[in-house]
Amino acid sequence: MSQHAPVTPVSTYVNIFVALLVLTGLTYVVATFDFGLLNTPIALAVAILKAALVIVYFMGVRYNTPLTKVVVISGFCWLLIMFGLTLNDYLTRAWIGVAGR
Amino acid sequence: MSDVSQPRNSYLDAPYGLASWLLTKDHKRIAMLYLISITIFFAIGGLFAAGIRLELLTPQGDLWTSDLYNKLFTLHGVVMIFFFLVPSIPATLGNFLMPIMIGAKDLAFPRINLISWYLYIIGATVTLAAVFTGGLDTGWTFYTPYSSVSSQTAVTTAAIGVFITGFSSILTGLNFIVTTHRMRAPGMTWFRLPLFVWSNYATSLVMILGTPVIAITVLLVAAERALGLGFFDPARGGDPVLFQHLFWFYSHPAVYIMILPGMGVISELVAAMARKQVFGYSFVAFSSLAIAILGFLVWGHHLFVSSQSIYAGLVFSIITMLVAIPSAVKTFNWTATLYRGSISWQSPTWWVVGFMGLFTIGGLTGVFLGTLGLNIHLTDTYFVVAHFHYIMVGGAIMAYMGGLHFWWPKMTGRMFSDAGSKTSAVLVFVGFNLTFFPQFVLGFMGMPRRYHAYPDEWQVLNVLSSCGAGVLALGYALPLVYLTYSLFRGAAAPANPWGAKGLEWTIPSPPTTYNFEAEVRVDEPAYNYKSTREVHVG
Amino acid sequence: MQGTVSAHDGGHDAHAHNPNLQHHFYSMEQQLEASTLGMWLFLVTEVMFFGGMFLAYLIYRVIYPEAWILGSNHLNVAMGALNTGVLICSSLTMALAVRAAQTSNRGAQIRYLLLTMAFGSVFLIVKYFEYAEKFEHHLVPGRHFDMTLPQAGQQQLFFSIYFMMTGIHAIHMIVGLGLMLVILTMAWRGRFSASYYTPIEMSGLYWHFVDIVWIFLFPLLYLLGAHYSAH
Amino acid sequence: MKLPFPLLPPNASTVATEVDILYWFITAISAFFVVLVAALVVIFTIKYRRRHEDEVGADIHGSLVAELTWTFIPLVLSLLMFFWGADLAFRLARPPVDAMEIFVVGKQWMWKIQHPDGTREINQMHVPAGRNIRLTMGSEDVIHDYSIPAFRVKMDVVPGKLTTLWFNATTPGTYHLFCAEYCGTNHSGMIGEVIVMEPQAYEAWLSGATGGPAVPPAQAGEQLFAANACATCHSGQPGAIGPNLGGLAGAAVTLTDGRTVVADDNYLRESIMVPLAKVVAGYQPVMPPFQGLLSEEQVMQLLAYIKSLKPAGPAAH
Ligand code: HEA
Ligand code: HEA
Ligand code: HEC
Ligand code: CUA
Ligand SMILES: [Cu+2]
Repeated sequence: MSQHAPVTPVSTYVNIFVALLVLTGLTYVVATFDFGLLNTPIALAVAILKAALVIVYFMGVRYNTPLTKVVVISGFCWLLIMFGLTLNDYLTRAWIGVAGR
Repeated sequence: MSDVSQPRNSYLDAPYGLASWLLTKDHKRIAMLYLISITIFFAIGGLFAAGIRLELLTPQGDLWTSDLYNKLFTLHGVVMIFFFLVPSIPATLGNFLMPIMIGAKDLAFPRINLISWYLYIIGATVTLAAVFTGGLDTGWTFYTPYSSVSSQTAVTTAAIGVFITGFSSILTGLNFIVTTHRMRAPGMTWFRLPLFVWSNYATSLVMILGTPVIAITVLLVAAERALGLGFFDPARGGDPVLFQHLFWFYSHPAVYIMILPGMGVISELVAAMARKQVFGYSFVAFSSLAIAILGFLVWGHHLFVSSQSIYAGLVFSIITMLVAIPSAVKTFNWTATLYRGSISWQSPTWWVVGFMGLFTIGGLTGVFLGTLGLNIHLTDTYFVVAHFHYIMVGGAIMAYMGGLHFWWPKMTGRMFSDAGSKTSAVLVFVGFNLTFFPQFVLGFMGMPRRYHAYPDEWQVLNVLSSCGAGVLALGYALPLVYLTYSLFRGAAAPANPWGAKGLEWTIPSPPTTYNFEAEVRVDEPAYNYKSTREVHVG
Repeated sequence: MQGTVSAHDGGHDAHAHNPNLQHHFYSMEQQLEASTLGMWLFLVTEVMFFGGMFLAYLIYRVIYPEAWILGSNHLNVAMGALNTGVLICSSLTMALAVRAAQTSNRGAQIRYLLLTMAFGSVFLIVKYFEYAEKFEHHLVPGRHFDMTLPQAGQQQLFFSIYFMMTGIHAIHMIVGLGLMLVILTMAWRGRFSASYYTPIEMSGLYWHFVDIVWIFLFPLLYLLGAHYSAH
Repeated sequence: MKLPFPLLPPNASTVATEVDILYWFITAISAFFVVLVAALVVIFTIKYRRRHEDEVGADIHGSLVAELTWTFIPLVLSLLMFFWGADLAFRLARPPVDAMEIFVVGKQWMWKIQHPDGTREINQMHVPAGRNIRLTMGSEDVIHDYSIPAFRVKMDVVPGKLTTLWFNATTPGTYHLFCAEYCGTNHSGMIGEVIVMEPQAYEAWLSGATGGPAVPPAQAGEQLFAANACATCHSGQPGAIGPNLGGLAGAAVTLTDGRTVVADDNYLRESIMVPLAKVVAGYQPVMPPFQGLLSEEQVMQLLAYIKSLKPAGPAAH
């Protein structure tokens, strides 16, 4: 969003807005069905999509420098590092079959 | 600073008066504010250390009560880490030099820089309030459920203090990153940056990616204590080990916050004192980034015996080995830089030599600890204590002292006593080894850390260690004397007393408020000593 | 050495007289880029800040899946959904407020900022009612927690995380409202125009970020057990 | 040469020597690098000291070969340490199957130990030499750590779960026992001794030991099982409210949400303390939680009892 970035037309904002509302409705409806193990992935996928819409359009990342994009992406990568390596502990705890090891 | 030859418009006396200092947005003045504050906290932390070492002179816990002893080492750790070492180099030397080294008039956000100092002071005040309202006895690691359920001390207050100080660190990091990206003078390309800038940049990445996590972690502990929420409480099914994951997710990377700036200082000093291009510039630069990034993947090596899964232990152990490699690369590159240099024997070199030896020992003993099967015997013993003091005191503070002396003439416009500095370096080196080498031996024999009393047969080594601490204290007190003296009686410093390369040496000592009178254009790499003869000393 | 000190333009002239240019920057361009990068970095720290709580959420959910569903069933999905909608509306109006600044439309700026603040307040009011309901039903962890619930201990963990996350989110909303007040006064004074609108743009980024956090909180906290209650 | 004070820990378990060999191996490598770096730095500073004020260093920028060399050599060495250490760690983690089980409970600030025959002691642990011994450990309050330097073993004792430690003591004698995880005011007083005895001496000590009538843990567990009315639901009969616990230990259990878990010590512990955390498929979530009602020691005794059950269940006992 540099000073000379094009001004986004109102219609784009409204479209995104509608999309967000529809997606909210969608998660709501989807949550009333039981997809077993898929419940969470579906809910998360929708949430990620919504977040992406907000980031890309409302927050205007698409007009930003590549550096900003790197910053945004690396923020989420670090979150994944934190989740991943911690889960790496919790999910492998029973493997060895010795309590506490 | 009354008399002689400083340029009238130096940043030190441009606007006069206390208010002009407390409301300054000049990065150099803020650096000075930090310098004063962290020195105070270093002395406080050192005072606690003295308490520890005095108690450990005798095997019985006879000098202090065990409660007081526990508070002593806890506050020693908290003060030294959060209020001294984390801000030390970045907030003083970094603050002062980053903009100048890249040819900028200030950091990108001067006001945020000042706010960060105030946050530091507020956080420090809150923590000191905790000291006076019951103290803190959790160890600097705040392990739950002891901290959240069991401890009777002012944990909540201290946690809030650390929380606030965390934001000071975040803001400094943020400021440095933006400054490095957006404020470089024309021609100052990434590969012309002084290595000090690279290492501070890497440090800042760790600060902004890690510090928020410690902030929320201590906040969770405070909430668990104060509001009755439960996050780590085993009685409700909470897992105390989760706290340890959260804590070390920051606190391991934080050890690189403490050493990376020191490594940057050493790179600068090695180049300047040997008047030579740093050997393998790009390897040294990228190794800082490698350390910053890999540093986020190893935190579990503090949890090897915590009931963490051994498979997770495997992953953390092997990445720990990998993170040692970039440090090795740096060590060898510094050594190689000295080869065929023109090495000055002025005092900064003495600190560098000390750093090289002590850092290498500290780092390699980290590798002992990272080795899965060996950690089990060594963890939570004095071996660990010795390891981290070798790196933090022997490495980081040695580098900090070297850097402080090296840039002192630039910061204050005064020359200090070179002989004093050499004496101090020798005292610190000798005292340090005497203090902490015996602790490796004690650790291997199994002496647990955070012990107020210990078996009789370990007294001799403990006495050695305490004596060393006395020498060490002298070594640190001495600079306080001659540096203060230099402020009033020191000879006026020339613009470039060491005959060194770098933008900071092209401007007067001390610099003027906006550093450079006109815009700067850079047209050569850093440490370009080869064509030098006519350039130095302006 | 390197300091060949020279008069170099660096875009200096073009904006030299913009009163919003701070002394240590060479150009408005540079100043804007610095602010944008700074703001995004700040948001990254916020991601990590909330990330710590999301981690606690994730781990306990892995360990106690049933308790998490039970806990989630106590939450009021309708209110959560309503609040999601409210926040999305506020994001739209915020985006339009920034756009109004880009098009130098003072009236629209004020209008949209007021709307944004209104939506933000609605969110907090709804939140207040939700919290009150939890208090009433003894769902606040601690001494008064309803220990007759199945897996009461683990449900307390769930509610601890619920209150911590939504509480800190609410604090962010309150901070956001304060920020909007500042921006509103600036807009009122006509400070923003196509040539300078950094503050409103940066506040917008913050506001959207807070919205995004809620976009994740809603499904993770509220919807988890929805299909159970639907049976 | 005999110093008046020790510089090395006693070596009194089978793994101690293995740990020491690795330790000295890494020490040797480290010493090599420390000496190398220190020597080079000192030699260079002397040899290339500045001779006159205007001198500058040689114009050397670097060398890819050198960089690769000193990346690669430490890498190989440290990977060697990793694999060696990992292998050792797995051996330290897996207790041999024939190990004799001793229960350890840590609380602020003492260690409570119970032997297989029910003998109890506090802050002292007598063990026979030459036998594999496995400690099952729990904590009543905060985190502690059971550390025996002479054996080179150490393990945290964590509230809310059970942890395990094993060793095989080789040399009779008395050794330090420490709490190595900071646990509050009297952390440094949470110490004791491990007394390694010849097996016969150990047996003699057991029979002579005082400390109340010795009830073996499994037997104490059986009493608890009755006293807490576990048997009303876990009668082992078909159609009982709760599952048959016979043969459960170590078996795979299917839960209502479809996951399968192995019934290890921590699963069993959780099944008793927080039964609804993992509900067995085919059963109603009706078992009451015993968290707060049973001490860690009692849980360990119940586990001992459950493990002693034949697949036919309590009835057949
Ligand atoms: C500035 C601070 C700092 C730094 C830089 C380091 C650096 C390292 N640390 Fe350290 N560490 C601490 C501060 C620091 N540490 C603190 C404070 C604690 C204790 C916290 C507490 O519990 O209170 C701790 C604890 C600690 C532990 C946990 C111990 C325990 O409690 O059980 C471990 C385990 O792996 C570890 C490992 C390492 C390693 C591998 C490095 C590496 O980065 C070191 C890399 C450097 C080198 C390796 C030297 C140079 C290399 C050569 C000369 C070449 C030859 C190299 C090889 C052959 C490999 N550290
Ligand atoms: C930057 C970090 C840092 C620094 C610099 C130091 C410095 C020192 N530390 Fe410490 N230390 C830690 C970080 C640090 N330490 C941490 C994190 C722990 C773990 C805490 C825990 O377990 O929770 C620890 C623990 C620790 C222990 C273990 C305690 C225990 O486990 O029971 C010991 C014991 O010897 C010790 C000793 C020392 C000594 C002798 C110094 C000396 O180097 C200090 C020398 C300095 C001075 C003596 C002051 C300087 C003097 C002046 C400025 C002169 C002017 C002063 C006046 C006129 C008042 N430290
Ligand atoms: C009100 C009945 C009831 C009582 C009393 C009861 N249980 Fe249970 N128990 C159950 C039911 C039903 C299950 C299966 C559902 C579940 O996993 O929670 C179960 C499961 C278990 C399991 C896990 C079994 C498996 O197959 O994985 C263990 C172990 C256990 N109980 C031990 C005990 C002990 C020990 C006691 C007494 C201290 C006890 N129970 C008291 C009803 C009971
Ligand atoms: Cu128990 Cu330390
Ligand atoms: Cu670490």
